[in-house]
Amino acid sequence: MRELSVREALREAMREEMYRDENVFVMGEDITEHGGIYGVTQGLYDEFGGERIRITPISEAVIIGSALGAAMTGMRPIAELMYIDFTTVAMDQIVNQAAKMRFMSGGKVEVPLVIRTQGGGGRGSAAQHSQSLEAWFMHVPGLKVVMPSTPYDAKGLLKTAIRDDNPVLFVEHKMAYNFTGEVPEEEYLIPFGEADIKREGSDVTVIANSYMLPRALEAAEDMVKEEGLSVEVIDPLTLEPFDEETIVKSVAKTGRLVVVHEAVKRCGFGAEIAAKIMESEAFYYLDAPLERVAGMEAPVPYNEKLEMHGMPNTDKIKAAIKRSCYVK
Amino acid sequence: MRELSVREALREAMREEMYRDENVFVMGEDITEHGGIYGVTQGLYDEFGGERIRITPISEAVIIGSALGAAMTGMRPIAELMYIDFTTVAMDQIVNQAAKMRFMSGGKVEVPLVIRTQGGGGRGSAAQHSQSLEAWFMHVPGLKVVMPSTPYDAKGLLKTAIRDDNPVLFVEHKMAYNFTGEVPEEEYLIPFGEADIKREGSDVTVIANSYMLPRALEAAEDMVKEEGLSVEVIDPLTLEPFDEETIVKSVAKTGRLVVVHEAVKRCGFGAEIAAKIMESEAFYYLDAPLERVAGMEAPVPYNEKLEMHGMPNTDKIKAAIKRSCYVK
Amino acid sequence: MELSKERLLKMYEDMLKIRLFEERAIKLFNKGLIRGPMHVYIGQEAVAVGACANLREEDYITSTHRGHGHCIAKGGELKKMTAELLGKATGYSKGKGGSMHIADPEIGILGANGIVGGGIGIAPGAALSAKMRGTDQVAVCFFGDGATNEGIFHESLNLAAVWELPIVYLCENNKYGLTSKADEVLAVEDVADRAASYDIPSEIVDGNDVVAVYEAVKRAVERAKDSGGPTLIEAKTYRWEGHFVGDPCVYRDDCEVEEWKERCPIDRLGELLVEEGATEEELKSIREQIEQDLDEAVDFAQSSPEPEVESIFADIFVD
Amino acid sequence: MELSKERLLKMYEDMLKIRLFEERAIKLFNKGLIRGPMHVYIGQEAVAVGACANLREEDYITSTHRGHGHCIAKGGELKKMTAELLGKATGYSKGKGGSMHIADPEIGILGANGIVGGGIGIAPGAALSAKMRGTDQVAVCFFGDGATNEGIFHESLNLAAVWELPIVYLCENNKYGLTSKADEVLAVEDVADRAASYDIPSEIVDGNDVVAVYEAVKRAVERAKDSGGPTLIEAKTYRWEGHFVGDPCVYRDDCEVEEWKERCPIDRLGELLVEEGATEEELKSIREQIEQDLDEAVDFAQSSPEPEVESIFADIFVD
Ligand SMILES: Cc1ncc(C[n+]2csc(CCOP(=O)(O)OP(=O)(O)O)c2C)c(N)n1
Ligand SMILES: Cc1ncc(C[n+]2csc(CCOP(=O)(O)OP(=O)(O)O)c2C)c(N)n1
Ligand SMILES: [Mg+2]
Ligand SMILES: [Mg+2]
Repeated sequence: MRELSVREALREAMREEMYRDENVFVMGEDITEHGGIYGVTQGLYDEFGGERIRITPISEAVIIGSALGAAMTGMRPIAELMYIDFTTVAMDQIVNQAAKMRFMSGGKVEVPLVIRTQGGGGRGSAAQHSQSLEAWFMHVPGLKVVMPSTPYDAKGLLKTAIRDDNPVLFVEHKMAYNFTGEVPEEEYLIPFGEADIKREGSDVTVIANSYMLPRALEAAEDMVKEEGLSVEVIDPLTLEPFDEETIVKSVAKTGRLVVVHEAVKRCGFGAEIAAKIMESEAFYYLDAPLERVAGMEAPVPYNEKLEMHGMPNTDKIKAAIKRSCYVK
Repeated sequence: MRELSVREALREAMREEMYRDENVFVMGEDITEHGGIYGVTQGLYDEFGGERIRITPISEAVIIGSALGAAMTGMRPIAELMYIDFTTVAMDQIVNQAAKMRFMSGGKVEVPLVIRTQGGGGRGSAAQHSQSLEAWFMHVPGLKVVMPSTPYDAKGLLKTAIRDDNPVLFVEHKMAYNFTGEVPEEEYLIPFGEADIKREGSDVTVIANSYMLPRALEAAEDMVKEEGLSVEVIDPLTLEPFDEETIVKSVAKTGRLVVVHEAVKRCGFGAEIAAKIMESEAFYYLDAPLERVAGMEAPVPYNEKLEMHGMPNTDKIKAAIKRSCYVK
Repeated sequence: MELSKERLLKMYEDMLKIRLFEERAIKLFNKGLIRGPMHVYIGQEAVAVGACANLREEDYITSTHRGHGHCIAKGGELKKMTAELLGKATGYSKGKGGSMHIADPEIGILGANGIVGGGIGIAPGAALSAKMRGTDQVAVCFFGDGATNEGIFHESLNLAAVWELPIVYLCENNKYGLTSKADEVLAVEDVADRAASYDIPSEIVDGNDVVAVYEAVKRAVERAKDSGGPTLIEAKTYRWEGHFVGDPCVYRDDCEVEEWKERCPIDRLGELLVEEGATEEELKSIREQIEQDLDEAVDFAQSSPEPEVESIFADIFVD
Repeated sequence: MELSKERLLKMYEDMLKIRLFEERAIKLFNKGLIRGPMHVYIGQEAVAVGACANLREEDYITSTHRGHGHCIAKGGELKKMTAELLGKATGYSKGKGGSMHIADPEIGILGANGIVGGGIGIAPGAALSAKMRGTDQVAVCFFGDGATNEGIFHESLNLAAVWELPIVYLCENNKYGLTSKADEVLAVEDVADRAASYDIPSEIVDGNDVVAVYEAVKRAVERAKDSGGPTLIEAKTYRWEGHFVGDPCVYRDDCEVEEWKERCPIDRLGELLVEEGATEEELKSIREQIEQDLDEAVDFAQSSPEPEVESIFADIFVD
C-alpha cells in the first residue's frame, strides 16, 4: 500500500471532503500560498482558490467566532489555529459559544465546525508554543476532542470530524507531521469513540496517543526483548467520546495500566483515566496501581536537554511498565 | 467571636492589606460605587478612591494584562474577573503570560498578582455564567489556585494570596458569599498547601471545598444519624499547592475516599485526586474504589430542576458515601 | 415620509410589544418565577424595531444579554419567549437557556448571548456564510457601548471589512455598561468614530427615533447587499431600568432617567402616527391586542410543563 | 539637527550592533545551534534604536517575537542574549526562554513575547504602575502591523487612553504578518488611523529614518511624561529576511526586498554621519568593535554550561 506522511494524509482528507461537499472550507492564518506554518494545506489554495482556502487576520477569537457563525448557517468550516497555545485567545468562542450553542438553544442549531490545531514540544519552541492542552477541552461538555498519531488515523479521523455535525477540536502534533505510514487509496472513515489496539499484549496495558504512541510502541518492543513482558498498547484516538470499554477489557486481561501523555501530569487526561478505572470494574482487576508518564509540572523550557527532561520518552515509559509489573 | 459573611471577610482582607501595603490595589468591572456585582468591594471605593479601586472597561484580557504589567513593576494588583466564565477572554494573559513570565525570564521577574473571580451554579445564571473551571488552571504550572468556603478561610487565604509573590487565582462561589462564620478581629493568615480537616471521622474520607463543603458536612452529619458512619471531611483550601499528605493520611485511616466538586466530572480535580491516590501509598489502604460526586457532563442548564439535577448535593454525597462503605 | 402608515403601525405594535413584554417579564421576575440575571430593553425599543424592519425572515441577527427586544423585533414568538423565561419545556430553548440564550435560528435569530461581545464574534460568520452560499442575506449584529471595549469587537469589524461582508454593526449606546459610565471607560465619545479603524462607513442616529434608525439601517443593508461591506451604526439611546432587574442604580441619578423617559420612543412614534392620521382608538386597540397576547403567553408559559430532568443530556450533541 | 554627532554615532553603533548580531544569530541558527522559530530584525533597526534613544534605564519596553533589536536598543547585553539563543545557563533566561522570551527587567525590558499581542496587554500595566508610584517612567510598547488585528491591541489602547497612561504604542508596519500581506488582512492602510478609536494622537513616520523615529517618539514621550496620555506611532518599515529564519518567502517577490534594501536605515544614517563630519574610519572602527564584542559574545555563549536538568523546577514560583 502507498505510504503518506501525516501532513499529506491530513491534506488529502480536507481535499477529498472539499470535493465531496461544497460547503466545506478552510480558514486560518498563513494557509494560502505558504500552505500553513507546518505545510498541511500546501497546494490547496492553488486548487480551490482564496474563497475556500481563506487567509485570516491574526485574530483567533474571530476566526473561531466567524467559523461558528458560518457553521450555524449552513457551512462546514475547518478553522485552523496555528498552535494550541493560541486557543487561549479564542477560548470564549470555543468554550462558551461553539461548545454550548446547541445546548443553550435547546437543540435548535447544529455546529459542524472543525478546529484544527497542533500542540506539543520537541522543537525548542518554548513555553508559549509547546503546550498540550487537550484536557481543558475534555472538561467542556459539547466538544469532541480528537488526537491522532498515524497517517491512517489522521486521515480517517479528520474526514469523520468534517462530517460530524458537532464542534470537534482536532489536535495534531508538530513533531508528528512527518510520521509516515500506509494509507489506502480508497475512501474510509474512522468512527469516533473507538480506541485502537495498536499492539496486543497480555502483561500490561499502555495507553498512549499522538507523539507518544510511537514511543510507547518502542517501549513495548524493548520490553519483550529486555524483560519478556508482553505489552498491549492502545490509542484512544478520540478523547471525547472516550472508549472506556476497550480499556477496561484490556485491563481486565493485563491487570496493569500505564497512561502516557505529553501534557502536564496534573489534571491531564491520565488523571481522568485513573478515575475512570477506579470507578469501573477494572479497579478490581488491577494488580498494581496505575502509572502515569506525563509532562513535568513546569512550563516547557527552551533548552533541549531541559525540554527533553520534561517530556515523557521511551525510557520513562519502560521504567513505568517495569514498576507496574514489579520488575526491578 | 464575631461573625462575618464570606463577602465581608473578603472585603476586610482587601481593606487590611490595602492599609498595610500602599502598592496593593484593586481593579475590575463595576467595583466602584456599585461595589462589584456580588458586593464584595462595597465601600472600598469611598474609602480608598478611584486610584486604588479602579473601574475598568469591559476588557478582561487587558485587565489581566495590565495587572500583570503592574505586578512586574512593583505593584500588587488584585484584578477581579466578574465570572470565572470570563477567564475565557483573558486566558492568554493568565496562562501564557502571568503563569509563565517568571519561568520564561529565568526567574528575573516576580508576579505578585491576585486574580479574584467567582464561579459555580445554583442561581439560574445558565451555561455561560455558572461554570467551575478551576481544573484548567491547576493544569497550568505557574499558577496557584485557591478556593475557599468559609468566611474564616476566605479572609485568611485572600490575605496570603495578596502577600504571595506569585500569580494566584482566587475562586469564590456566587452562592457562598452569604455564608457566615466566625472571624477573629486579630490578624491571621492561612498558609497555602495545608488542607483543613473540617470534621474528623474514621470510616470514610470526603474531600469537598467551596460551595460543596457545607453539603459534605451535612451529609456527614446525616451519616452518623442514619448509618452510624463516621465521616472525615477535608477541605484542601488550595488546589495548587495541594496537600496530598493530609489526604493520604486520612485515607490510610479510613480506607475510603469520596471526592466532591461542582465542576464537570470529566477532567475535574477529582480525577487528579484519584490519580494521586493511586500513585501514593494510599492505594494500598483503599478498601473501596474512590467515588466522585461531581457536576454532570452537560453545560449548566437554566431551569432550576435541571440545574439542581446536574449539580452535586447532599443526597448524592450520602449515596456515594454509602456506596463507598458498601451500605445498601 | 417614505414609510407607509401600515408599516409605521407595525413598528408601533412591535415596539409596544417589547415594552409590554418587558413589563410582564419584570413582574414575573419579581414574583420569583424567573431566575438568574435578567436585563430588559425598555427605552431602547426603537433600535431593535427600526433595524429589524429592514430584515426578512432569512436575514440574521446576533443579540446580547439584553436580547428580548431584538428577538421580538425579528419575529420571535411571545409564548416561546415567556416559556423560556420561566424555564419551561415549551420555551425556545426547552428551558435550558433562559433569558440570556433565547435563539430561533429558523427566523435568523442566532441567539442572545451571556458573554459581552460573544455575538459580535459570530455575526461575521453568518454574513460570510451568506456570501459564500451566494444568497443576498444580511446580518445585523447588535451590541452595547460597553461591548465595544472588548477585543472581539475590533477583530470582528476588521474581518468583516477585509472580507467585505454583508453585515451591519449596530451599537446601542445607552451610556452605561453595567454600572460604568461610557465616558469613564470608553475612550471616544462616539462609538461611530471607531469605524475609522476599519475604513468603513458609519453613522450616528437618534436611537429613540424609530424612523431614523430604520432609514440608517436601510442604507447600511442596501450597501451590504450591494457588496459594499459592513457599516457601523451607533444609535444613541438609554435604558430606563437598571442594568438587571433589581439593580439599585447607585451609579446614575433619577433626573437623567426622567429626562430620557420624556424622549420615549414609543410615545414619539405614537405622536407621529397620530399626525399621519392614526386614531387613538387604533393605537389603543393595538395595545389591547398585545396585552391579550401577553396574557396568553404568560398562561401558556405558566401552564407548560417543566423539562424532564433527564433532558439535561439531550441537545449537547447532534447524534 | 538637534541630535549631536555623538548621539548619532551611538545610534549608528546600536543599529549596526543589531544588524551584526542578527547576522551572527542566523549563522548560529543555520549551524543548528539555535532551536525553535527565530525571527530577526534586519531592516527595522532604526525603529528600535530611534525609539529607545529616548528612554532611560528605568523606562519600560515590551517587545515581540521579533525582539532582539528592541533588547539591544534598550541596552541588553550581547553575551547574555547570545547565551540565551544557545540555551545556556548563562543566558538571560538561563536557557529556559530562548529567542522569544529574552527579558531584562532590571533595565526595563519586560520581555519579548511568543504571543502576537502578548506584550501589548502588559505594557499599559507598566505605565499604570509608573503613574501610581508617582515616577516619570514611560513605557514603549513595540508591536507589528499584524498584531493590530488582535483584540488585545484594541483593549490596551482603549485602557491607556481612558487612564491617560504614560505609554507610547509603536507599531512597526513591515507590510507582512508572517505570510499575510497587510492589505489582505488589515482593513486600513495606515495603522495610525486606528488612533481615532481612542481619541489619541498618532503619527506616521519613516521607520527607516532613525532621526525621524527618534523625534516622533521624543514628542510622544514628552507628552506621556506631561500627563498627556498615550500616542500611537506607526513606523513604516520592512524586514529583509523571511518571517522566521528558513522562511521560503513564497508570499513576496525579490524586487520588493531589493527596493527596501536600497533604503537601508544603517547606510542612511552612515551617510548622514559623514555629512555631519564623521569619517569612514570612525564608522569602520565602530563596526570592528562590534564584531569583536560579538566574537566574545559567541565565545562566551558557546563555552557556557548548559543548565542542569533539575533546574526545570526552578523559577516557576518565588519561594
Ligand atoms: C465578557 C463579559 N464581561 C463582563 C460581563 C458582565 N456584563 C454583562 S452585561 C455588561 C454590560 C454590557 O454593557 P453594554 O455592552 O453597554 O450593554 P448594555 O448592558 O448597556 O445593554 C457586563 C459588564 C459579561 N457578561 N461578559
Ligand atoms: C496569538 C498568536 N497568533 C499567531 C501567532 C503566530 N505568529 C507569530 S509572528 C506572526 C506574525 C506577526 O506579524 P506582525 O505583528 O506584523 O509582526 P512581524 O512578524 O511582522 O514583526 C504570527 C502570525 C502567534 N505567535 N500568536
Ligand atoms: Mg450600554
Ligand atoms: Mg509585520
